[in-house]
Amino acid sequence: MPDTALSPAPEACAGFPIEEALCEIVSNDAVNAEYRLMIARAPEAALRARAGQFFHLLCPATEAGQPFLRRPMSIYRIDPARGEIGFLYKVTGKGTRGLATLRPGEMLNALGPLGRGFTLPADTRHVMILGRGVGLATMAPLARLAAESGAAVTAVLSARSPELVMSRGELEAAGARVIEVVDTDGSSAPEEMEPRLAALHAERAFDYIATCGSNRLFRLARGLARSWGIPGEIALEQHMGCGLGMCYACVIPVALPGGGEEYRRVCWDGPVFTLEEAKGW
Amino acid sequence: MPDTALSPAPEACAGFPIEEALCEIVSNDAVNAEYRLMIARAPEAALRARAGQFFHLLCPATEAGQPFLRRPMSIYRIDPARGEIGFLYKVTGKGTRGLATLRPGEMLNALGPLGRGFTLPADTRHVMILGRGVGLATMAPLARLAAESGAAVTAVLSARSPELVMSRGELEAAGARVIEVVDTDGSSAPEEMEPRLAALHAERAFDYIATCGSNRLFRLARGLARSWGIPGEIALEQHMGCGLGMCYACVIPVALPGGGEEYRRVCWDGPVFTLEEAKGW
Amino acid sequence: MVTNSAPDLSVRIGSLTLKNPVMPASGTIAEGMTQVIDMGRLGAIVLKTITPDLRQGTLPPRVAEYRDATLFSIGIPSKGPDYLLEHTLPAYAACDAPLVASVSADTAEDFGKLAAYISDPRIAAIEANISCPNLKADGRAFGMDPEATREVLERMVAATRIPVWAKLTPNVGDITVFARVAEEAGCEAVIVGNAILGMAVDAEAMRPRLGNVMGGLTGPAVKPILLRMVHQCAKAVQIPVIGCGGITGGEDAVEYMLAGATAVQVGTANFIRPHTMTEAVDWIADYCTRHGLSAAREITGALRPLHAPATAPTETV
Amino acid sequence: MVTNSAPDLSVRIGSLTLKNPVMPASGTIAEGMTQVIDMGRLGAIVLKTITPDLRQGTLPPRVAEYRDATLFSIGIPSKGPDYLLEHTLPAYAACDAPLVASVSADTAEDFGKLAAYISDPRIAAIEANISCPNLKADGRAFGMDPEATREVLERMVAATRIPVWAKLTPNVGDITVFARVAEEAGCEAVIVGNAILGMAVDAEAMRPRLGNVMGGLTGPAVKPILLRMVHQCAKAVQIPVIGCGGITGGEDAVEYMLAGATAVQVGTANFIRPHTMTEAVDWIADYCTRHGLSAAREITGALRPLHAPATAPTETV
Ligand SMILES: Cc1cc2nc3c(=O)[nH]c(=O)nc-3n(C[C@H](O)[C@H](O)[C@H](O)COP(=O)(O)OP(=O)(O)OC[C@H]3O[C@@H](n4cnc5c(N)ncnc54)[C@H](O)[C@@H]3O)c2cc1C
Ligand SMILES: Cc1cc2nc3c(=O)[nH]c(=O)nc-3n(C[C@H](O)[C@H](O)[C@H](O)COP(=O)(O)OP(=O)(O)OC[C@H]3O[C@@H](n4cnc5c(N)ncnc54)[C@H](O)[C@@H]3O)c2cc1C
Ligand SMILES: Cc1cc2nc3c(=O)[nH]c(=O)nc-3n(C[C@H](O)[C@H](O)[C@H](O)COP(=O)(O)O)c2cc1C
Ligand SMILES: Cc1cc2nc3c(=O)[nH]c(=O)nc-3n(C[C@H](O)[C@H](O)[C@H](O)COP(=O)(O)O)c2cc1C
Ligand code: FES
Ligand code: FES
Repeated sequence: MPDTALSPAPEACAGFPIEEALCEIVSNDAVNAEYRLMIARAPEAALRARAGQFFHLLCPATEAGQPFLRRPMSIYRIDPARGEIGFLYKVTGKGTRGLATLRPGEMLNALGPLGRGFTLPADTRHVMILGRGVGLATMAPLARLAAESGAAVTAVLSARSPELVMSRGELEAAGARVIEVVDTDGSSAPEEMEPRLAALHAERAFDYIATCGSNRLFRLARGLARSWGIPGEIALEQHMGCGLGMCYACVIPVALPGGGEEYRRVCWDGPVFTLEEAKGW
Repeated sequence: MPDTALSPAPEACAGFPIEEALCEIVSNDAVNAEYRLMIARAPEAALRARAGQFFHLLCPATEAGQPFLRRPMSIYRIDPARGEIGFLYKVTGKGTRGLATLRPGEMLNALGPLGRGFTLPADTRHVMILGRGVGLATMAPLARLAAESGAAVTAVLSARSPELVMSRGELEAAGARVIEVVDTDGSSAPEEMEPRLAALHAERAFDYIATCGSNRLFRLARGLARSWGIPGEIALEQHMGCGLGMCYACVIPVALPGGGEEYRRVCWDGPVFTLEEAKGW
Repeated sequence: MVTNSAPDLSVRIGSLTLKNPVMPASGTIAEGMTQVIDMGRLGAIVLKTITPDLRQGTLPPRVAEYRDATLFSIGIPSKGPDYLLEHTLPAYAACDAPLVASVSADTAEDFGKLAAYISDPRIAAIEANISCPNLKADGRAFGMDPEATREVLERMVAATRIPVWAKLTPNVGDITVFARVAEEAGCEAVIVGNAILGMAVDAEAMRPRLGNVMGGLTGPAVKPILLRMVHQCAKAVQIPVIGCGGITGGEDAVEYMLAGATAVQVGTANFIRPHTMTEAVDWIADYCTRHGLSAAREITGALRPLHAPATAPTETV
Repeated sequence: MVTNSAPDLSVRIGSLTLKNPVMPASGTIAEGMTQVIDMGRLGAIVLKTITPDLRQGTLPPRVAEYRDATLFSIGIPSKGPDYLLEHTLPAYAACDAPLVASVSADTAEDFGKLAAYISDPRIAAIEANISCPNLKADGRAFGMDPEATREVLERMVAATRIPVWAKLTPNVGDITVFARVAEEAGCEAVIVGNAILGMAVDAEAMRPRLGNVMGGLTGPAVKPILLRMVHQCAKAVQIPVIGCGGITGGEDAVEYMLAGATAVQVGTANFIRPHTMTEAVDWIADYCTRHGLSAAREITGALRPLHAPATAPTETV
């Protein structure tokens, strides 16, 4: 399982496409008991972020001190017209608690855009998005990307309970059809979802699936993609050091086409991997 | 120079006279460009502080992080009637910058009262106080103590320039006669001060001298005390670990009556030492 | 294992049973502490190292702060063994906790003699502080040389019937070598360990921050290093390992115990939060209750393997 | 010595002259950095350690944060020497800075062979990363044993005409022993040093935080320890000492230089503030100007004694 993945061709000592962007906070409000949405005014380089890419955020100090490492956060909204980017994040520990203290007008240091985002195949006509929890943050820009390239989007949002469903508005604004499934009524169970998704496919065939945020959804997505013979991708997470492909902390094993596996860096070779490369967890 | 000073008789596992007092900030305002006065409501144990004692303060975090060690600060005001204590401090580094951020209503964790304060000899009638800079903070409660025991006080306040003279009000309120000397007009030079103080002594004899905050004033005070044959004390400073006589970080060498010297702990054996023990620096 | 009664916090250190696993690290408490906390609530009270002779200690300034750590260079200012017997022991007589003396000397012989001299029934154990310079080896610390360590410890064990604990220095390559030496020499426990030698410089002043240039790094910053050493030693020896380094509360104490420590010592934290040790005792009791453990000793070595999932992404559900 | 012209930042490391004393620490930059900063502004570019064989590295999770430090257990995921020659070196060809390779192997022989194999004119120096396990000594790291260290370094020096630098591990007792071995073996510099072995435990989960249980402690927390080792080594050898450990900016770099380092390497800070190294170069230039130094090399070893006043109280005037 050697780490032999080739790095993208380096542009040594040339331009500096990755920047420590200093972004002024526009708003940073709770969307429910666990999640917050942070919108920030960003310089041009940051606005070039693409769906599935992420930023590495320097989180402000709290009483618990300054979070030492940066924290990776997917791009949730890219709005070049308003010059804004957005993050949807779950308040978890030291770093995200620090993010939650940012007030409008304060500055956020966001390194990026980083990583390899989603690659919508040419001529994609109908995209299926399967997202849950934090995974939804990654999906919103993909819906916009699909819409811009003329593809329809059906987004299935999974959550523990109806009030925890997020991003509906963001996805609908991007032109997606949104379907909610929840644990409370059992509709999020894979056995329940599979026939429902198959019916949607029969109605209007999907030609690309993207997923994030749940192992169950990943397995479901891979099964469907295989049986329908279509490609798909997943955005993965791993604890990170640098976010720049330098430290090799963020590796995950990926399956190799010929069998066997090797480690890839989530920050540099990912965070988006094909459903065939990715392994369940 | 062995560290053989005897510790005060321990009151092992009995009462706990030293407390982590949680004090509510009443005010914390700048008195000039460098100094701030912080008044806090204190529990009873803290109000038992005596002139020359100090508290070991847990300073709030700033962007530079949480100051790890506590910071020693002399008691500047003890007001049992109002239940308040006060500190006069110079904003210097990480710790005192943290103190400067405290707002009314916030809490200060003050360990104390600590150390051995001033010991006014019985029947003292006229006290001379010589103070400069931060040293003045230590002197104010002594003036009150002297007043309460029926002694007159003449306080000579030394500063770089007239606008930096501090504590005049505090000392006058305690009934002290206040004389200011400054560098700008040369009046603070020991050669200038000495005849002036001698004249005061001739007018009304001093029988105790206390000083703090300047090596020049210390030498002057010791010289006068020797020539007048009266006792005197000085409050000293040293970098501290514990403030409780436990770590032996805060030692200074003191002269022994028989010749030679030994280390004493500023926090436990001091911070007040006799003018004969203390050594210039 | 879930229990409703209060957990049993007692731990065994060789022939001693301590009522809980928390004690101060040598040199970080003195009689002053009895005026702030109830020292009788501790598992043991470890006293400052003494030497046979009177000593002054190092040049001030003796302390420098650096982020979440301190550098102390105190030396061993010592009032000698008679002061210990006549003044220090009585000062803690009212505290319901076993007293542990700590000794150091310039030669192995003197370690043994000092242990014999202070063999007093009021002392429950004697720590050997072997981080000090060996006068017969050009001032190289005893604790950095396995044979010098062995000689010191064997002499002490032979010289006294009081249990001997060896306090190892972390300024070595493979600390397990020294833990094994201590076990072979007949020590009833090893403390892992003393401060790590460090240095601080004031760039603008172009000067060191300590009078002694170098000093012992202590406080939270050193915890990951000492935790690793405790883990290594606990696997290498059968005698109890007492963890020490950067403990600021019950959670740190439990981390050491999970890594293999039977008990812990708290040092620098006493200077900042004098209630650290007594609060840690309470925290450990609460931890046992939360984790369904009937006794604190069940924590020792209970670290489970991290079953790293085949792919590591978190199930963010 | 006060000068108005820009200070000369160049430093000599053996037969090389670097335009300034700041370079990355091995394993903490990769091609990605060229997309963020101008690597051509650095004194040198040190590349990640390679091994003769392809390696996977350790089990994730590979990083844990602890206060002002990190624990990394990466292992040495290596793409082998051909990848270095064919892909890595070209990736930095446009950067105006000498390239320093770093090598590791399972046996002393293989260290020598690898040094010979990569002796390419594009490489200005080769670092020996001797913190890795010696397969012939039960996996004990080469760098913890003076004789194993000597054998590795002598073989490398014999195998190549490119200058060899020895990167010492701090996980030893007396590091000066190893610095002297490096000097005797013909190395042109020592780097002091690699990460300190540490460990982190999640008390609530009762599990280690790293897939590999132990990992290298890096970042600001380790600076006082490495600073002390640099100071000791600079007094022990004539060859330049390159300081490394917890440097977050120019001030830390100057502290290392005052303690005796000729140059410095920046590691973990690159992950958090990618401009750390280039900003440190500017800070050092400014420091020289402020202190009236015409050249950065004057900082090396310029630490003055702390003339501790007879009594230490500060003149608070
Ligand atoms: C590419 C990528 C994109 C992400 N996008 C989002 C997003 O859009 N919204 C969102 O809420 N979360 C997202 N996450 C997860 C987010 O990074 C973590 O929740 C966050 O780092 C937790 O930090 P903390 O200090 O609050 O928590 P703590 O648990 O205190 O963190 C401790 C350490 O573990 C790391 N860590 C903890 N959880 C994770 C995790 N799931 N993935 C990676 N590192 C972790 C932290 O970065 C930190 O170094 C993403 C993660 C990755 C890798
Ligand atoms: C008994 C005593 C009473 C004091 N009373 C007062 C007072 O009433 N008002 C006042 O303004 N200052 C007083 N000081 C000095 C005050 O403690 C220091 O100014 C303060 O600690 C500086 O901390 P800092 O973090 O702001 O500065 P930094 O310079 O960043 O401090 C770094 C470290 O050095 C220590 N340190 C720095 N200067 C001193 C000093 N002069 N004495 C002891 N330690 C020092 C700090 O405590 C800290 O550990 C007193 C000192 C002592 C020992
Ligand atoms: C001020 C101070 C004095 C110390 N004196 C001694 C001592 O006399 N004997 C000893 O064995 N260790 C001594 N130590 C080391 C501590 O016992 C302890 O091993 C070290 O501080 C690490 O623990 P900590 O990180 O909790 O402080 C001293 C430490 C400090 C900070
Ligand atoms: C992620 C990571 C990978 C590293 N890889 C190597 C390596 O391949 N070879 C090496 O000699 N040192 C390696 N190191 C050690 C660093 O070069 C450096 O010695 C150490 O991080 C201390 O410096 P710092 O505190 O500035 O990070 C690595 C360190 C980190 C954090
Ligand atoms: S986080 Fe450093 S390589 Fe991915
Ligand atoms: S500060 Fe610890 S003994 Fe004085």
